[in-house]
Amino acid sequence: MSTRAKELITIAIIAVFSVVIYILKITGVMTGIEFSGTVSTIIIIAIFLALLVILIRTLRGHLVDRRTVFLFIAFSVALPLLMNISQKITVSGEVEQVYNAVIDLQPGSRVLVSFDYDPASAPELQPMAESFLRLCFMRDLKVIVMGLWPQGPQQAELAMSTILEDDEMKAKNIKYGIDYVNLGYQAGNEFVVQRMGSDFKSMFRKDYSGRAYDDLPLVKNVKNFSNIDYSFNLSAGYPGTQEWVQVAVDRYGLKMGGGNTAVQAPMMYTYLNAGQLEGLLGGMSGGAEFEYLANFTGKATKYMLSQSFAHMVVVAFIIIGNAAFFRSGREKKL
Amino acid sequence: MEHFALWLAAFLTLGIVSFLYKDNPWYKLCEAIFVGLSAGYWFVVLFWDNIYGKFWVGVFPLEEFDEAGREITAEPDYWLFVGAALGILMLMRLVPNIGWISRWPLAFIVGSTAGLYLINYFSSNMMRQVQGTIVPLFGAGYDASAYAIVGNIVVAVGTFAGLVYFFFSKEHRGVFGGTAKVGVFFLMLTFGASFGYTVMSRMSLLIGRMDFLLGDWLGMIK
Amino acid sequence: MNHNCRTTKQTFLRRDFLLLAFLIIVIAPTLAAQQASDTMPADTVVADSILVARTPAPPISVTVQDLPNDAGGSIKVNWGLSPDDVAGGKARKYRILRAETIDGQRQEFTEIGDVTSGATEFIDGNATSDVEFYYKVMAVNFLSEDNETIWEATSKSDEAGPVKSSAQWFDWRRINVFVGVIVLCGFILYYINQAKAGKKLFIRKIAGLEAVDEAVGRATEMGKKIFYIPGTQDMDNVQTIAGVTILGRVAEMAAQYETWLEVPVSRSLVLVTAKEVVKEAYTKVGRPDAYQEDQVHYLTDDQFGYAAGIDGMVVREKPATIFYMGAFYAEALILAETGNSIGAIQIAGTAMPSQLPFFVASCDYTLIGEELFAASAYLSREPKLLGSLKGQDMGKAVILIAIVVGVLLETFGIWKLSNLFTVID
Amino acid sequence: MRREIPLLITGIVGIVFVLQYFIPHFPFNRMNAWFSDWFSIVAAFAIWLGALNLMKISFQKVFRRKSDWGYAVVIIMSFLLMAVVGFAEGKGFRDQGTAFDWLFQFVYTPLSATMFAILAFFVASASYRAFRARNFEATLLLLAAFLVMLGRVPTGDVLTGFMPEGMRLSAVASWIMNFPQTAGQRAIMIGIALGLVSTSLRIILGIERSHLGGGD
Repeated sequence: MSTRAKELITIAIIAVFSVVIYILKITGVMTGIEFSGTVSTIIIIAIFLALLVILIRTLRGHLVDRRTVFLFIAFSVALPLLMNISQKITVSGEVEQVYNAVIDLQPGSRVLVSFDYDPASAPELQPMAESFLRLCFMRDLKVIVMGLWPQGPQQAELAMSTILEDDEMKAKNIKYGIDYVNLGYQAGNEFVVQRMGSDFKSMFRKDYSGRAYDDLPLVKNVKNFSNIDYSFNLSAGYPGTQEWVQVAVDRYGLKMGGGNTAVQAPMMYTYLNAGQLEGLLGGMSGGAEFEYLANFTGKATKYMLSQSFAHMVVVAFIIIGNAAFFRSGREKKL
Repeated sequence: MEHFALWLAAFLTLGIVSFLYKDNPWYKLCEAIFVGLSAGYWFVVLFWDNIYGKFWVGVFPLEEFDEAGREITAEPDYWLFVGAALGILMLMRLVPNIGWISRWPLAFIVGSTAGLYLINYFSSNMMRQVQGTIVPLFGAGYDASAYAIVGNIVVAVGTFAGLVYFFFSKEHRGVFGGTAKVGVFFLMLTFGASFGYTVMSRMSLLIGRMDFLLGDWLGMIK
Repeated sequence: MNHNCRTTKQTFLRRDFLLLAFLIIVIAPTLAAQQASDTMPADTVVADSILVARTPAPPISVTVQDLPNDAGGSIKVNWGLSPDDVAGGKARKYRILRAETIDGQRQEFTEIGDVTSGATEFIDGNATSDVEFYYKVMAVNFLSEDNETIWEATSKSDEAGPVKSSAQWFDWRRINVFVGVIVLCGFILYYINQAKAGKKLFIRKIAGLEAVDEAVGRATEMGKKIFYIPGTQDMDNVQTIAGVTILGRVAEMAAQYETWLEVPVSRSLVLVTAKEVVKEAYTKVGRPDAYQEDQVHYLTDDQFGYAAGIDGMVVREKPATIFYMGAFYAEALILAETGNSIGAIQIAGTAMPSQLPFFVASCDYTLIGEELFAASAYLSREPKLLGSLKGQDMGKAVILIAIVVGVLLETFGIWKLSNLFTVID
Repeated sequence: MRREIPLLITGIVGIVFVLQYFIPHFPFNRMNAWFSDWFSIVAAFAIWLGALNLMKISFQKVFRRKSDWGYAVVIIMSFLLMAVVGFAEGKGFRDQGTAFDWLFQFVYTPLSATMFAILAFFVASASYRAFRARNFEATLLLLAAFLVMLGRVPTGDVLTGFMPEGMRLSAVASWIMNFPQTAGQRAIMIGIALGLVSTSLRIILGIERSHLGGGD
């Protein structure tokens, strides 16, 4: 069979599979798949064996194509989403620092949360946003939300609606304008932060829903950063934590913790070490650790299984790559 | 419409993913849509956010009232005309023979960027980082665990050696060269660690996408 | 680790509970006594007599001053804690009152803000410059439920003032930064002048830049294109400016070798600048005819739209050499891996620390941070530009000495050298 | 003159923007904010140049019937679609329920999120290829990546569960991130600052001027 025919058949199979599953979904026949413990174990062993076979083949001189790597990554991320296995979580110091900072605040303290990311980074940051907001409300803190990215405030609204589905949260009777305010997006990157240093209202004359700043009891008396007790920045790039630290922390002495994508996190450690940041949640594991501290099972905890799996597969391929390297090195010597 | 939207999103998602296999018409189609659509997206967004929202509304503020009926209309900011003037000079490029005028706004932007970055990086990246490096390695009143002491020594030595590596005007030979070599080791450790950390981040994004395909689209996730 | 914070929480609870019990024991009998002995409506009585017991002592010695080193409009109010400002004490917050002077007339005192107990400072950022103000600080005890204040008991301090705010012409807290900038720029200028005067300067080899010639040469041999990506940020980023200047040097080489150089960009201002730069490079080496308008072209401002477009171009046109010079975010690895998959020689340079590892992993050569900024000088071999590199090195030497001396001084507790590097804002 | 005036502008503006950091007095205190406003306005004007360039190149492809010219048609169509819809919707173009928002949610977002997500595959293939113990430096790179990658997921601690708490992989990963990694980042950041100051100074002084193009 020609390659072309194989490709077409693959596409056809995927298409048919999707249509069938989709029909099952909309007719309500299928409400989701969850592998039992046995099936999960079998899948894990199968992937492990397949990796072993690749390792042996590599040692015999058959190098794998990068597309094989791609395929393994796809499976190792997709399949665990359908499994139900719990993992042990160890909390790192920087995550605990954020948690403690929140716990140490007096009820009624004002917390500023800046949502500086868009839907593309939501898988990592949304779980953090949800668990952080949740913890704030559990501790009766007042939350002021804003965004330096246009889609940030929208993500905040999404997070709010998710956590408000929870009965415990409903019981808190969170009132807009009193317990929580969404100031919306303001263009201008770090300059927004800088102007907020002297006057919030000059940057946010109206909130996300169009209400005037002075009509919101929570922020009416919030002039600038000196009225904020702790702040948390969910950041996926520029503008983000770096700009907040350089302007709000360095110039205005704001107390700030960071929730960063794992890519950004390494750079933030320098700020953490220099004391410019008070606590840091890095990537999905940071989110999962925070959820654990806050005693709440959210998406980060759920996604962590796929995460662990994918890491193991990457590690396995690094080993395979090195096996290939040592083999070729030995051949040259002979 | 909802079904169509889901299928469209899935079609585009899989089209981009198909690039991993090889370049193909499906990817080419998605790529063309993406380039055109995103160019159009920013074209529109920059117009409404910056030219209208920032400039026009800044110069001619909209009348606004709060709930009590007090007028809260912002003061017009005429300084914004400078930005518009620079922008129009920039567009002079489209006019033959006076296109060179666009170099003035460019010179202005380059000059202010250079000035701003010079001072910002000097104060934040340099002063702050040097300050952070100068800490007692051990001593009274400080975290005196072996963890912290070894850590502080590592930070001081690593920063020192790393900086030595960046010396341009001295040949990397002898003790100096040895130190630079240690600097390279530190840089490699840094890159490795950052890379490892990033693997996590990137996997998370893929998990998010898989969650869309298997969850939102096909409804397979419980 | 986790264990600790649970305990803290428990202590908190216990303390709150004790406090509450204390309040009930103290207040309940008083209330009962009042109700028994009086005929007036109970709540009024409670308000009157208990108010005295609830009222905190006022804050002491209030001082006011114009906030120094600012643009005016701010006044700093300081006070000594109220004697009742102790854990569980009656002073639970402070309220700041202000009276302004209009045409020499003192106005009424109005509230301008609250701060929690324990604070001794308030910065009034709303004090119009050159207007006289008077301040009072009030200690406040209160009870609230669901954000509704149930009762409040207050006492005011003596007034302080008059005070005016004004703007200053120099921020003295930044004097160390000022000196630092002067010293560093001094070094750079000194060595630029030395180089101008003809003094020979040694500059070590930078592998990534040595390879530029070879990379351009290889594209020529193979008869294939060179791609140059000047980052994905706009002209308001110095890295982009550096990327565009390096483009000038690369374009000169490409023009000399008669190799097709293509520059897809993601920002319109970069488009304009890059066109000028490439055109000028072709003219400079005497080949203005070889320059074509379409060599530099725009794709989209969108980060990933741009990456998708470049990926397509790379796999279809298979350039022999790809340069990445400028500011990059996540698209770095997408671009570099695709380039790697077609076997192109890749030279990257960026000052984005988070993207460096990917370039190191996927490119043949990577200019790390400072090397990107040195590249233009290095490639041009102009003495003036090379002199600035030497100046930078002197700055580095000062930093190295400061680190060694500072760490020793602080370790032995002699002097906190790090204070010199404090950036106060 | 065509070259001197821009150089003069760059120089004066550059020096003023350095000084503004030290001067709290008006107008220097406002300059930073002004520049950001002005820049965003200029960029918004300038995007016309980019958009016209994209259209020009695409139309050329179509008219000259270059290979794959059909896709150039798609680029033109989708650009026009987004632009027309966006302008027709007026200033509330981003509100929920608009056609612009629909295109954003169901076309733009999946494309952009997927492009971002395929990084996961690339990161895997890059580590497969690049992390090989070729020499000491490469081994360090490999080792650090390996330890951090394992230390940041629960599995790492399961593997090293027999060790005392401070020696487990998660602690090792934290230690690497906190100390050697910080040192490396610091060296890079200080280096960047020095290089940046020097480059900016060269630009302000007009020694580095190739970004201004030729003298004609």
